[in-house]
Amino acid sequence: MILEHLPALQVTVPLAAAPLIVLVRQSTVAWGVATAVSWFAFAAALLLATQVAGGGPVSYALGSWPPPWGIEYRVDALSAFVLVLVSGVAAVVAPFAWRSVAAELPRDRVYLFYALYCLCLAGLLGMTITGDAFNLFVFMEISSLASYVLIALGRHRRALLAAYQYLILGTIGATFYVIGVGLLYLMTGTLNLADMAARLPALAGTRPVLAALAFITVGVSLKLALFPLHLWLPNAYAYAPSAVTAFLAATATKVSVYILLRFYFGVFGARLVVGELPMPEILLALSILAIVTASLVALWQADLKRLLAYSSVAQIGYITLGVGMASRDGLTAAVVHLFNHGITKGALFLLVGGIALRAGRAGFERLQGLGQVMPLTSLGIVLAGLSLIGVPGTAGFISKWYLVLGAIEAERWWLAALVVATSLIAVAYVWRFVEAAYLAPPGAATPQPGEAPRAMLVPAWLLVAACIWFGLDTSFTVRGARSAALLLLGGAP
Amino acid sequence: MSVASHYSYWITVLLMTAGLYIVIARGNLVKKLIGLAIFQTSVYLLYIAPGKLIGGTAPIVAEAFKLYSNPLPHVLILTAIVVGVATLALGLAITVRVRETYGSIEEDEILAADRDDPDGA
Amino acid sequence: MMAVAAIAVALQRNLFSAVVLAGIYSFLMATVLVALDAVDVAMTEASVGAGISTVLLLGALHLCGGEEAKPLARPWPPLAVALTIVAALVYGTLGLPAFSDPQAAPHTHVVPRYLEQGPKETGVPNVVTAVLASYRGYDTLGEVLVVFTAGIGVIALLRRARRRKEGKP
Amino acid sequence: MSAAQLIAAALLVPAAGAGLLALAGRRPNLREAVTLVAAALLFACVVALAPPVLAGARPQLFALELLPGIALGFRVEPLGMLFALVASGLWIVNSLYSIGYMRANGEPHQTRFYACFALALAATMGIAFAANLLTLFLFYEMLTLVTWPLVTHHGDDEARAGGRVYLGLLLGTSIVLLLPAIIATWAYAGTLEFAPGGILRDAGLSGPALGGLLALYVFGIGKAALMPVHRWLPAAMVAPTPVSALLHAVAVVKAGVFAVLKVILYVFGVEALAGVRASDWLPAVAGFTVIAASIVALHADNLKRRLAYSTVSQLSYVVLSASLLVPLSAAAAALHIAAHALGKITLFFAAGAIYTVTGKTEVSQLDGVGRRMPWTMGAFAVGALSLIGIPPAAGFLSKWLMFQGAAAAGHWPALVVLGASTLLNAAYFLPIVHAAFLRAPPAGEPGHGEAPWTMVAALTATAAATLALPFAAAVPLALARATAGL
Amino acid sequence: MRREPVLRVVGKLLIPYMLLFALYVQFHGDFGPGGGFQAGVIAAAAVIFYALIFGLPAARRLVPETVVEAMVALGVLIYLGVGFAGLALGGNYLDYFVLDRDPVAGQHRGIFWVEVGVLVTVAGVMLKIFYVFAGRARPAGE
Repeated sequence: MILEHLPALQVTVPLAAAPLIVLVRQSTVAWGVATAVSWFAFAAALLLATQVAGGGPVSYALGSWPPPWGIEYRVDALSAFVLVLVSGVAAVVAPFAWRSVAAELPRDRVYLFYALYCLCLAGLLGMTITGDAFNLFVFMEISSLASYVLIALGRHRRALLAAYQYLILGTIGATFYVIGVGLLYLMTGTLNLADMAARLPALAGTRPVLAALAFITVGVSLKLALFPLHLWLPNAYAYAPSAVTAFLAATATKVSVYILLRFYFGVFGARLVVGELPMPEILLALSILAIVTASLVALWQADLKRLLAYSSVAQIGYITLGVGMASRDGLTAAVVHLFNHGITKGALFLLVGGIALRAGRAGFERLQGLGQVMPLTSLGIVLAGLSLIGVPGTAGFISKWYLVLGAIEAERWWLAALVVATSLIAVAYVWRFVEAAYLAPPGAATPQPGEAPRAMLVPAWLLVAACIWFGLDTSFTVRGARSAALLLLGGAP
Repeated sequence: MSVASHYSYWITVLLMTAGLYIVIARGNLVKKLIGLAIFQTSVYLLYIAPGKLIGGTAPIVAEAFKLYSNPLPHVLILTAIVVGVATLALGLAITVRVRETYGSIEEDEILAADRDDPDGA
Repeated sequence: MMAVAAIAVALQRNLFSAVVLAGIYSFLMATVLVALDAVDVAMTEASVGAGISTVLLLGALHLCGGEEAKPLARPWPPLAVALTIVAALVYGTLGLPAFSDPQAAPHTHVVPRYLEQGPKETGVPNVVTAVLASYRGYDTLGEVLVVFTAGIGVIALLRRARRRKEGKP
Repeated sequence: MSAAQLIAAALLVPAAGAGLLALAGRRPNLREAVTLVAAALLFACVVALAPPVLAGARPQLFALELLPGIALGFRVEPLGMLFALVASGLWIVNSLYSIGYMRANGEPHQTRFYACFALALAATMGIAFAANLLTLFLFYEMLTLVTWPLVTHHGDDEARAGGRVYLGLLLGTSIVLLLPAIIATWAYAGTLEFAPGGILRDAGLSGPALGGLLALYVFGIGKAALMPVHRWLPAAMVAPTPVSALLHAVAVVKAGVFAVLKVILYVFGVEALAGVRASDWLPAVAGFTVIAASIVALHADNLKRRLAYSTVSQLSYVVLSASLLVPLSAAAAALHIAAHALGKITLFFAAGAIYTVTGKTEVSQLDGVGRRMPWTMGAFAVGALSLIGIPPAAGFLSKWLMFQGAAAAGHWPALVVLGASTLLNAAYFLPIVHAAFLRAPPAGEPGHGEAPWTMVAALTATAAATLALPFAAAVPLALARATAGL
Repeated sequence: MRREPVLRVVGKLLIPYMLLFALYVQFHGDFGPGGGFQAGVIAAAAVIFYALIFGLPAARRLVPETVVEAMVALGVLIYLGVGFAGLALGGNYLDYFVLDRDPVAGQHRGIFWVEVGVLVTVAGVMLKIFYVFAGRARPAGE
């Protein structure tokens, strides 16, 4: 009984947690509930993934109204994959938040933090799992509103401005998305994605459909911080509370990428997007710009958190690069990098959160000689950094492998060269940390010897271990990504 | 498709432009939010207008009428309105906090303040 | 008229009058909506757009202080952005079904069931309510949660830390 | 233990050693005991693997799925066996030497030093036993990364600069050239498993394409220090001497040439290359490197620098003879890995000993050192003779085979290069020996004796091994010939 | 403003009707325009009106903060609860048919409770936002 309702529970349980927390108003309980819910979501996602792997897509009619009249939840290889990522990261971040949030927020707001955390999680899950275009918008707003507040709760006063900018751009993005969906609705008369996909080929190429494609692309690109629409991201990541940064960096942009994939290949169909329109070329160009410029900018940041934020923009570029290839290996690379970069960045931001707790901020002047002061944290950052570079034996390598493979099989040697060359920039900015931490004596700004509390270190290291593990055993990630890619190229969701 | 038949769309477009223009051009945080609100509102017409059928009535079923306007967009827009006001409320809340910490709600002044003391108070 | 109001808002530099204009704008919008048979929406727009939003804005102004300082610096780039988007939309809308065309997809595909079966299936003659609360009830749940999120968000941001001492870290 | 377990042990023993070392922390005796025990265990494992391999068995071990269709796999074949024997054997000696050196020079961060050293050995074993390109690449990068802390051991600006060059060149070449080459191989051949005769034979690539791919490999494997990607080697001279020994003799450069051999023999396949004449350019590059590096060494006054460039040229012997594509020279190449390792480690030990005792680093300062440190300089002389190729030292054996191979291949340029470089080797080694023994020490210099006994023992042992190799050549020769399929 | 007899009287007269109207909108939503959301807004407006006339403290006494915050959460819980009830009674999530032996009656019941949930939350949130903004306006520790 419980199994058949998993799709609904996946989202509604985290949703229900939020008001409960608000009723209880007690931070310890709030934390407990949030953690339990995250773990429940993770378990549910895993179960769903196995169900899908076994029996193909799962469809769930909310309110028992059959789609397209009612709202449908639909889990297929791709969404299940993303669900696992999102809920998995949440399950790791929640325990981490315990100490981090207590240190960074005024006490009487902590329980609200966890309520918002649950809402944000539920929103992201809902975006991923839903099969209805407008329902997607609603949950997009839930997660967005929650994340605006979460960012604004940051300790630094710039967090407010960052949140405000994010709010403006995010809302514009969402509205664009709504416009796009509206146009689609006016043409097809339905909001159900699968139904749309079925009715669009007849209308392919008509002006509203093209306009809708444009609006949805721009709107979603704003959300996923595709260059040059990334301006909100660095500040938002840099000044949000550590736990929030880690969670959003690992999940929010990834879900947006998922939506882009879903609409391009699931709704509009590869024939229109790839065949008749220059979308791939545009995406490739933008991605390359993103990778190069953002990596270079990251190189000059004075603060580790900002550096990582810019590197996120670059890494998103890698993902969209894979999307732009629109080939089997390209999409595999995109999906697998979506996952690998998620866990890598999650790990990095969690560890940096540990530093922030001990040193106040993560400016490089405070990282001098960190290797002696916080050995475990530093080592973790190095390992995750290697995954960021894409060194074999780490998760990042797998993504690079498929990107280059896709480029080579498309006979695009310059692209392959570009991918590997840009990862050298990653080497450079990761090594900035390594040299600061290991080749410099502790300076005045360096924190006193002592690790971050175990409650923060253990979750972070879980993700670090994941970075290594998924670099050595890819049976889950690559198979999942591969089947997702095939599904996308196969057409309807 | 005559231009007249798309009148409602023109309005939509016009409003959208105005709103978006305000958002981008104005440096004042509150003003930006007003613009944002107008921008969102403009979408309502895009959804609702096509739902109207001349001679139709509000979609409240009764014996008297046979022809109804399309109810689905109404539902969607109800949600959209709510989302809009929610966003507005949050935006204003943040603005108030900005005002309290920076003593200004002018974008350029705030940025200047940050340049002056990067660490912030 | 709405257009006029909107543009007036754009040009208006005194925040207070801008807010008032926005309120007027909302009322106009509401009337238009009524004209388009969207009574529920109109009602909401009136109460929310004209009511709540205005109150909120005024409250915020009360806290932030009224006059907008700067005239805007360089109006052209934003205008350009806005216009490109107009272009895109015009391009798109030109292909849409004509106004009030009963054969358009929205009228023929999903909706008929709502109109024909709705009252029977849900026992609610107001189809809007039926769709809102039942067919697409889950959207409404989301909507409520959006409101809820905004609510606790505002609390989290603006609630006075009662015990300031231990409130701030 | 079964062969598979032995392989696993060979990989895990050093890794576990590293873990224990990290735990041992600041207790020197415990630390050094762990190192020595780990080294001994490792050597035992490797030796235990030798008989079956000599008997023609190819024990293997497959663990995880790195990528669909590519496992983390290990298979012991003669060449790898030889490499593993040399590396693991020299680790024991090197540990002995390190203990003396690190203590005598009061080096900091010794725990980190020993731990990284052990990890480097683990990586080396992985490279030696790798069953496919991806596994090899994985451990190749791991080796680069774990040796970086050793190179930058002193942590000063000089070390940082050297470390940057080291990492930049090795990681850069491997990511930008080697990785695409591997992926391309995967794309064309559909497999990455090493196979005698090569896997690219049936890929239907044209001669130029194969040549280009080969170039990607040869220069991508920066550890082979083929010019112009040799700069990291001199740059790494900032490291303490035991590290230099590790880089030059035990692991790193050896890993480079070993990888090149593997690629030429098991990925391209000798026949395939010879068939389309895709590698004709390689002997030229290698030969040039041999001569050029020797000349640089000739002008280098800093002893370690001279040794470094000698390494560059000596490695290119291996590449050169491998690129001649005849079995005999392949065997010679394999054997030279061992011979050069023994000789070069002796030389570095000696240089380190001199530095430890006298603080001297320049060749011009070495007058009369031999009279005060007879053991050390004696060993140095042996090592020098070996590298020049004078019987009965080990170097003679491999060089002799090389000449034969070149002659068999009828590749006259190669013969000329070999001859000329032999003279150059003599020209940059013998003066040192001469000065050390026959010149009088500068007047008014405080007298001094030998280095600490562990160091002397170590370098004496390697020198002895150098001399003994030709007489106990059965095993290495057999392995080398098996490699070449003779 | 506090001592404006006219306003006070008008307010006293008006506010009950506003609340009444809110309820009307709420329950007439099935037949005419309106529903939980609009009703919630109107109800909130009534209290806000009250606060404007009789001052924030008075309003706070009438509807204490804690109650409001409880409302905010309760409404959502009611709505979600309906959904879970659907599950519990063997239907899908938010399945109203199973809420009563007669499906249509079940629908009716479901819609009713859902609307109640909306009303409670919306009213709560609107009021709360007003309180917070207003409370912010006055100097700390009023």
